[in-house]
Amino acid sequence: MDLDLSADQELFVETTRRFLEAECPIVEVRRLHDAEVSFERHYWRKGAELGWTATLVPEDDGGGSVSGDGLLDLVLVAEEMGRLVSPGPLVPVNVVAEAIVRSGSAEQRAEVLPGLVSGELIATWAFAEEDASWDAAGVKLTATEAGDGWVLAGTKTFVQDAMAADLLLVTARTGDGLSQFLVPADAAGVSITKLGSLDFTRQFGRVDFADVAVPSSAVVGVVGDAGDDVERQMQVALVLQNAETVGATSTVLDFTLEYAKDRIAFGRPIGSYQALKHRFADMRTWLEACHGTVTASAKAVQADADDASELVSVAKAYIADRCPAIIQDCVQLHGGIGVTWEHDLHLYLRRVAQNAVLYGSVSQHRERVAALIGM
Amino acid sequence: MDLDLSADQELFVETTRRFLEAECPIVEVRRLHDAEVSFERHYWRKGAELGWTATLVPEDDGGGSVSGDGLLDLVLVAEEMGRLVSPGPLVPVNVVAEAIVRSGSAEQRAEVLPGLVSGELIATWAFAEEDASWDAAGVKLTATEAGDGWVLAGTKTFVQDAMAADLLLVTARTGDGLSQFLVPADAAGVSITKLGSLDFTRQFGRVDFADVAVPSSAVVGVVGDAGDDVERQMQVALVLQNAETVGATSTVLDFTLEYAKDRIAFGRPIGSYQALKHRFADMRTWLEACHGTVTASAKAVQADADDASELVSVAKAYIADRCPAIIQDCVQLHGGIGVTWEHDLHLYLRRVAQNAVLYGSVSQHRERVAALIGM
Amino acid sequence: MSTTGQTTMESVESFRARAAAWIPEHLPKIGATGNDDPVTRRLQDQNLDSDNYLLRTKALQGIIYDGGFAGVAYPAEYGGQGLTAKHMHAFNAECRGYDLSGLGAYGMTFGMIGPTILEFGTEEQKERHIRGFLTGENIWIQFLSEPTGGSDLASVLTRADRDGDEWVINGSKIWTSLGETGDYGLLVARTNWDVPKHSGISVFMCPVHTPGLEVMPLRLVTGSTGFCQEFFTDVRIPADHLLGTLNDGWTVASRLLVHERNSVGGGSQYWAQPYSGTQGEGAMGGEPAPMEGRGARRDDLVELADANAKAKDPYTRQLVAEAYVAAKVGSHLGPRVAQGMGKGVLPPPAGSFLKLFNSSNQVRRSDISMVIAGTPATVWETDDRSSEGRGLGYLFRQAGSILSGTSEIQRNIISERVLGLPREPSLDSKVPFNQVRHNTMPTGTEN
Amino acid sequence: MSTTGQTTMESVESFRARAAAWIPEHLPKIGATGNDDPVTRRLQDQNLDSDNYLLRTKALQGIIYDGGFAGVAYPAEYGGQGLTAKHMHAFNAECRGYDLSGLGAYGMTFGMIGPTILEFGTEEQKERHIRGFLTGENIWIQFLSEPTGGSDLASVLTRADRDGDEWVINGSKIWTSLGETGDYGLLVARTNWDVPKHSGISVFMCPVHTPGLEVMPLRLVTGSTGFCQEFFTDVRIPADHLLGTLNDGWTVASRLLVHERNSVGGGSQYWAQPYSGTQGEGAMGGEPAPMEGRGARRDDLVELADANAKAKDPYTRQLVAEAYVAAKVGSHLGPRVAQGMGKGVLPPPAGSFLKLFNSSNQVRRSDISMVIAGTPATVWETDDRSSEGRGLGYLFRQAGSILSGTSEIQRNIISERVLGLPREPSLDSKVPFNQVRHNTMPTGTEN
Repeated sequence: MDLDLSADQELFVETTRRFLEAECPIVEVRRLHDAEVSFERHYWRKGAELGWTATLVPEDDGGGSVSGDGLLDLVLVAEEMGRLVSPGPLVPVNVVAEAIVRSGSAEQRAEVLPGLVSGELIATWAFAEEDASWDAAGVKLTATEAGDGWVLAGTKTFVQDAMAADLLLVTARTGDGLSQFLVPADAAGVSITKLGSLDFTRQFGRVDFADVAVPSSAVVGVVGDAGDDVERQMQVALVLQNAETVGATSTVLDFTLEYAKDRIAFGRPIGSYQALKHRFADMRTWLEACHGTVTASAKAVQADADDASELVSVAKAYIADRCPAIIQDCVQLHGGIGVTWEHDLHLYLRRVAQNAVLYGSVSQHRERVAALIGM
Repeated sequence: MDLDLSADQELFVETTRRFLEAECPIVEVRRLHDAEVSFERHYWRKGAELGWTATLVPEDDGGGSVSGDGLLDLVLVAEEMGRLVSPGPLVPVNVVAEAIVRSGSAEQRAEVLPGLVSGELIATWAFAEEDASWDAAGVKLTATEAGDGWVLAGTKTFVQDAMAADLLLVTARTGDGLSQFLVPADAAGVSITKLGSLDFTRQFGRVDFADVAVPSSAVVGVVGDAGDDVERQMQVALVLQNAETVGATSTVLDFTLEYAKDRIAFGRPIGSYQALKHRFADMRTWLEACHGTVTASAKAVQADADDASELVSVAKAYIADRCPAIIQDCVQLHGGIGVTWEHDLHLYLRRVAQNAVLYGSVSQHRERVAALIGM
Repeated sequence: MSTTGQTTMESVESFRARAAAWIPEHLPKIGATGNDDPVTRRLQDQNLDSDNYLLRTKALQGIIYDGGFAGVAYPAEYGGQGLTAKHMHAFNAECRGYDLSGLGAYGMTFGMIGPTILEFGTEEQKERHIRGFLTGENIWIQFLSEPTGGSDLASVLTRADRDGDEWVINGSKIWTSLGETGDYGLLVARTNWDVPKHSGISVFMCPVHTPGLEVMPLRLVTGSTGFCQEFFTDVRIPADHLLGTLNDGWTVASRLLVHERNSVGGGSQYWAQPYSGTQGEGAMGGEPAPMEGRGARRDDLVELADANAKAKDPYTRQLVAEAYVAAKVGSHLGPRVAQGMGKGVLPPPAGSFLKLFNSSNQVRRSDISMVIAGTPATVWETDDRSSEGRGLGYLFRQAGSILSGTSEIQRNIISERVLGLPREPSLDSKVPFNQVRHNTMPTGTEN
Repeated sequence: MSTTGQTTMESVESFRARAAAWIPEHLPKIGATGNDDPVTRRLQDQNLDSDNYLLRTKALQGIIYDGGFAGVAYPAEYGGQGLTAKHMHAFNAECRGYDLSGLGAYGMTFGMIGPTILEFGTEEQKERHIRGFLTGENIWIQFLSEPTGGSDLASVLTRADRDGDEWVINGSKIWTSLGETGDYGLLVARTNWDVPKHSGISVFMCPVHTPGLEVMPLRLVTGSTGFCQEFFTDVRIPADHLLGTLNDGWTVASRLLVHERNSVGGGSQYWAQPYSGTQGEGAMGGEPAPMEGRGARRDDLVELADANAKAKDPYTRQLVAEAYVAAKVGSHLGPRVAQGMGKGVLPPPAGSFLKLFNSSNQVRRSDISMVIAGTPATVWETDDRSSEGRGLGYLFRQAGSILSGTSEIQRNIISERVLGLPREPSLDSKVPFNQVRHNTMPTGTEN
C-alpha cells in the first residue's frame, strides 16, 4: 500500500475492508465455490456503492474518486480484495469503464457508464486469444465492415466473468490496426463456453464470435487506431492485478509469521529457527519491494507518464515472480497442513498463481521490458 | 570421486596427491603467478612419470593405465589437481594424445606420442574462435589444399598453454566438413599472442594463422570428416574439466566447513547457526550430485556409449552451474577474509569460474542437451 | 538370522529356477485377458479384477504365500522362507512381465513394520502377526504423525491410558498412507506425561476396524485425497498389544524410521517391489531398472514445449534442459549414495541427500512447466486434463518437500549427522513433557 | 540544539542566495581549466590538482569553512553554522556543476564521527576536534572491525591498558575505509576483560600518524586495494583521548552505528554529499537526483548484449530484463523505505531491506553478466579492460553482501527487529569476556 495516503483515502480503505470482512469473509468465498457461483450480484452492487466502480469515471458521468487520482484509489480496493481473495469483476469492469471514458462516444458514455458505476451492469474485456500472447500481435479476431456496421469473426478466450457479463469490449483486428467494439453478450452469434479455473473464486469463458453483426455505433474509439487504448487498458488491468497480488501475498506472509510464532517444534516456536527467520527476512524484503513497485507504477499510469508502460511491466515481472514464490515458501513453512484443502493458503496461491499469468506472464513482461529498454 | 576404485587406482591417486602436496602446494602456485610462469617443465615431466599423460595411450605406444580404463584413471588425476588448483596442461595434452591415438597416422603416433607421454613435448588443441561458441559451427579457420599440402588461414583463441606448446592440433573448416592438422607452434605464419586469464595459474593465447603451409602428413584423421573426432575431443576435455572443478569445489567446501566449526561469532561457532547449516546441507547435497554426474559421464565416455554426448553435457551444465555458486557461498560464509588476496579462496574461484565457460558454458551445454533430447 | 532346523540354504540360482517355473502357472501376466491366460481367468472367476483391487491384491499375496515365495528373507518359523535379500531380488526379477503392481500396498508392512515386529515383538506377537501379513491377510499402516506434531515426531499428544487389561486411546493421527486400506496400525502414543518427551512414549499394535477409531480421507489442495486423518475416541486395545517395552516406544519408533529409510532407499532385506511395468525410473538398489534407450520416452517438458510451439524458443530450451539435467543428475545420485553407504564412505543419514535433491527438483520442474504452459495452466478448457493437472500440481508443488520429513529436517540431518555441525539446542528433551511448550490438540478438524 | 547568542535563524532561501553568490567565486567548476576559471587557476597555482588529490580536497574544505558554509548544521560555537539540514541541502544543491567529489572523504567524519563526538565528547574535545575537521584539517576514520571479530563487533580483542597518564594499545583493526587518508581514528578497544563483552569496551580518539601504528593497504581478490588493515604495537594515547565513559564504549559505538545508518541512508542532518557529476543513481533522501530521461543511459547489460550480438536472443533478453527489473524495483524501494521510516510505519531496522535487496541484486547481476559475456569474461585480450573488469568483478561479487554488515546480519536484524521473531540465543552476552569462546588474535598477517 502507498504509505502516503490522505485521510479520505484511509477512510475509503477502511470502509472497503470492513465491508469485505463482514460480507465476504473466506467462508463465504468457499461457499461460492461449492455453489459454483462466481460472485453475487448484490455483493457487487454494494461494492459499487462503496466506490469500486466509480473512481475512473468523471463526476459528470456519475463517477468520482476520493483523492482525484482515481486509479490510486482503486489500487487500495484491489489490495484489500487481495487480502481476502474477494470475488467480483473489479478488473474487467474498471478496464471497460476507463476505456469508455477515454474513447467512448457520448452515447456509449451515457448508456454504459451509469450501469457500470451502479454495479447493475457487468462488462468485461475480451482480448486474449488461444495463443495467450496478451499482446496486439495475438489479436486475430477480425472485424469486417459490412453495410452500416461490422461483422466480428473469431474466438476470444481467458475472458474473466464472460458468463456474468452483459457487455463485452472486444479488441479486433481491422487490417493492420486494432479496433474495439462494445458487444452485448447476448448478441446473435456470440456463444460463451465456461472454462476451468485454478482460482475457483473466479470464472472465465471462451467467447466464440460466429459472424456477429454490430452497428457502427458499437465502435469504441477510432477504427484501426485502438493500439494506445489497448495499451492503456492493459496498464490499468496490470496495476489493479499487481495490487491485488501484493495484498494477497501480504496477508499470507502475515498469517504465516503468526503461525511461526505460535507453532512449537522441539520445544520452541518454529519462528525461532534461524533458517526460517532468514527466509522470512528475505520474503519481507521482497514484499516491501513489491509494494514499492506497485506504487511507482500506479502513479506513472495515473499520470500517463512516458515510462508508464515500462514501470507496469517492471512491476508485473517482479511481482509475478516473487509473490507466488513467497506463498509457496509459506506453504512449506506451514508443513503438511499447508497442502490441505482445509487451510486457506491454497485460496491465495490459486489467486496469485493465476494473476501471475493473466495479462501476461513474467517472461512475457520481461520480453516487453527488453523491447522497451532498447534491445 | 568414483566410490568404486581398485587398490591400484587408490595407489595412483595417493601418489599423485603426495606429489602435488610436496611439489606444488598453494604457495608454489602463488609463486608461479608472481613469476608469470604457467607451469615448470620439470614439474610436468615428473607428473608425466606418474602417469598423467599415459593413460589414454596404448601400451604399444608407450602409454598405459592402472585400471585399463584410462579415462577413469585420468579423472582421478584431474580431481586431485583441482584440489590444489594445480597448474599444467593436463587437458590440452591428453586431448591431443587421445586424438592422435584415435585418428593419427602411424608416423604421427611414432613422432608425437612418446614426447607427450614423457612430458617432453607439450601439445594443445586450438579449437575455439572469437565467437567462443565451442562448437563445429564456430570453426571458421580455413584449410585449403595447395600443392602437396594445405594452407591454414584464420584465428584461434582461448587456446590453453599456447605459449608453452610445441605442437598445435588445429581444427579447421574444409568446405562443409571439418579437418584437423598437427601444426608446429613455430611454423612460419603462426603467431601467438598472450591473453589475460582470470585463472592466473593458467596461460592462454590467441593464435593467428597467416597462410600457414603444412604438408599433407599433418592431417589427423580424414579430411572433411573430423566431426566425430572433435566431438570425442570435446568429451574428453569436459570429463577432465568437470572432475577438476568438482575436486576444487570439494576442497573449498571442506575447508569452509572447518572454518565454520572453528570461527566464533557471538560466543558460538558460526557453523552452529541454522541458516548457515542449511546452506551447507544444500551445498553438500549438490556436491554429491556433482560427483555422481562426473562418474556417470566419465564411464559413458570411457565406454564410448551412445549417450556419452548427452551425459557429458548434462554433467557440464550441472557442475558449471552449481560449483561456482557453491564457492561463492563459501566466500560469503568466510566473510571479509574471503574477498582478500591473502586467502586461497579466490584461487579456487578463478579456476572454477574459468572452467565454467571453457569448452562451453552452462547455457551452451543446456542448448546442446535440448538438441540431444529432441527439441 | 537363526534358521533353526534348516539344512544348508538353497542357492540363489536354484531358488530362481524354482520361481521361474512356478510363476507362469500362478501369477497373472501384464495385459493378459481371461481368454489367453488361465491365471487371469481364475482371478476373474473369483471377481478379483480391477474393481476389487484390494481383494485381488490380497489374493495374489496369498497365492505367493501358498507357493512358498512370500517373505523370502523372513524367518521360516513365522511363515517366511528363511532366505536372503539376494533370493528376494531373484524372485522379483523373475516376476518381470507379471502384474503385481498392487503388491506395493504391502511395502510398508513388509519393509518397515514387519522388521520392527521382528525386533521388538514377543514370540507370540511374531507368530501371529508376521504370518498374518505374509499370507496377505493383513495390511499394516503407521499411526505416527499428529496434526500438532509436524516434524517433531516425539511430541506425541495422542494418549494411551491404562484401564484394567486394556489401553484407552484418545487423540488424532494424520498423513496416514493407505489409511483406508490398512487392517492394523502401528500406533505411537504417550503413556507417561511426567518424564521427558522421548521417555514416555509407547507403541501399540492397533486394529484399524475397531470402535471409536474414525478414519477420514484428508482432502488436499488439489481437491483429491491420498492420505487419511484418524480420530481416536476411547479406542480400547488389549494390554498385550503393546509392542516393545512400556514407555520405551521412542526406541521402537526410531527403529521403524530406520527401516523406513532402508526400505525407501532400496536397502531393505525384507522388501523390494517386484518388478512391474508401472514402476518408474530412479528406484535405488535391488535389481536395477533397465537402462532406457535414448529417446525411448521423451521428457514431459519436451512434449509440453512442442505442444506450445516453443520447442525452438531459446529460453524454453534453456528451461527444459535445466530440468532434464537436474533429473538426469538425480538419477545418478541415487546409485551413488547407495554405493557410498554400502561401502561405508557415506553415513546412513546421507540418504537425506536424495530426498532433498529430488524434492527440490520437483519444485523447480513444476515452476518450469508453469512458465512454458503460461495462461492455460490456470484457465483451461474443461476437457484439457493435462493443463488442469499442471495447475493443480503446482498447488501441490511443496508436498514432496514436506511429507515424510520436510526439507528442513533433511537439512538438519545432513548438516548435523553428515557434516558434523553442532546440533540445534534442544529445549525440550530433558524436561518432563507436561512442562514443555508444545502445541495443543485441536478438538477436531475445522471441516 | 543550543544556539546560544544567536538571533533568529537565517531562512533557507536567504542562505541559498548567499551560497549561490559565493560559490562561483570560490569553488572550481567541473571540467574547467585554468584558462577559463580563476578558481581552478588558483588551485593549480598551489599545485592542488589531481596529483595532489588529498591536499586539494582539504584545501577545498578549508575554502568552504572560510566562506562560512562548512558544517551547516553543526553548532556555531564549534565552528559550524548552527543551521539545519534543509540549509545544508540548499547549499549542496547550489554546488551542482562544481567539482567537489573529493569531499566524499569527509562523509564519515561529518556524518558519523562528528555527531558521535558531539554526543559524547567533553567540552574541550568538542572545541578541539569538531573545528579540527570543519576547517578541513583532519579527516577521521573508524578503527572498528577486527580480523577476529567479523560480524560480532563487540567481541573486541584489541586491548587498551592504562599506564600512568596514557593508554597502551595493542591489536589489529581491519576493513578500514580511507585508512591511508585519515588523520584521526575512532578506536574501539577492550579495557576490562573480567566483565561481559559489551561492558568492558572503551572508545578512544587515536591519532593515525603515531609510533607503533602501522597502516597497511589490504589487497583484495581483484588484486586492487581499497581498505586497510592496521597493526597496533604499544601505541600510546594520552588518557584524555578517551571518548565517553570508560568501559561504556559499546554505548558510544552503538550510537556511531546509528549515525552510520542515518548517514548512509541519507537521513543525516550533519552530512550529505554535495551534488557532483560523478554521483550515482539511487541515493536516498537529501535532494532527489534528477529523474533520468528514458533511454538517457542504457543498462550496461544491454550494451553487453549488443556487443555480443545477443540483443535479439530471447534467453539473453530474459536475463537482461530480469536484472533491469530488479534494479528498477530497487530504485523504488529506497524512497519507500525512507518514507516508511519517516512516517513511523517502518521501524529504523527496516533500513536493512535496502542493503539486503541491493547486494542480492549485485550478485545476480554479476552472474547474468557472466552468462552473457561467456568465455571472454575469463580469458581476455590484454587491452580489453571491460572483460577483465567483468571477470574480476565476479570474484568480488559477494563484497556488497559482506562488507558493512553481512546479509546474514541484515536478515537477523529484519527477522528479529522488524518481524519480531525470537532472537538468536546469545551465549556470550552475560559471561565475563575472558570466559567466553572467541577467536584468537593472529600474530600477524600471512602476507
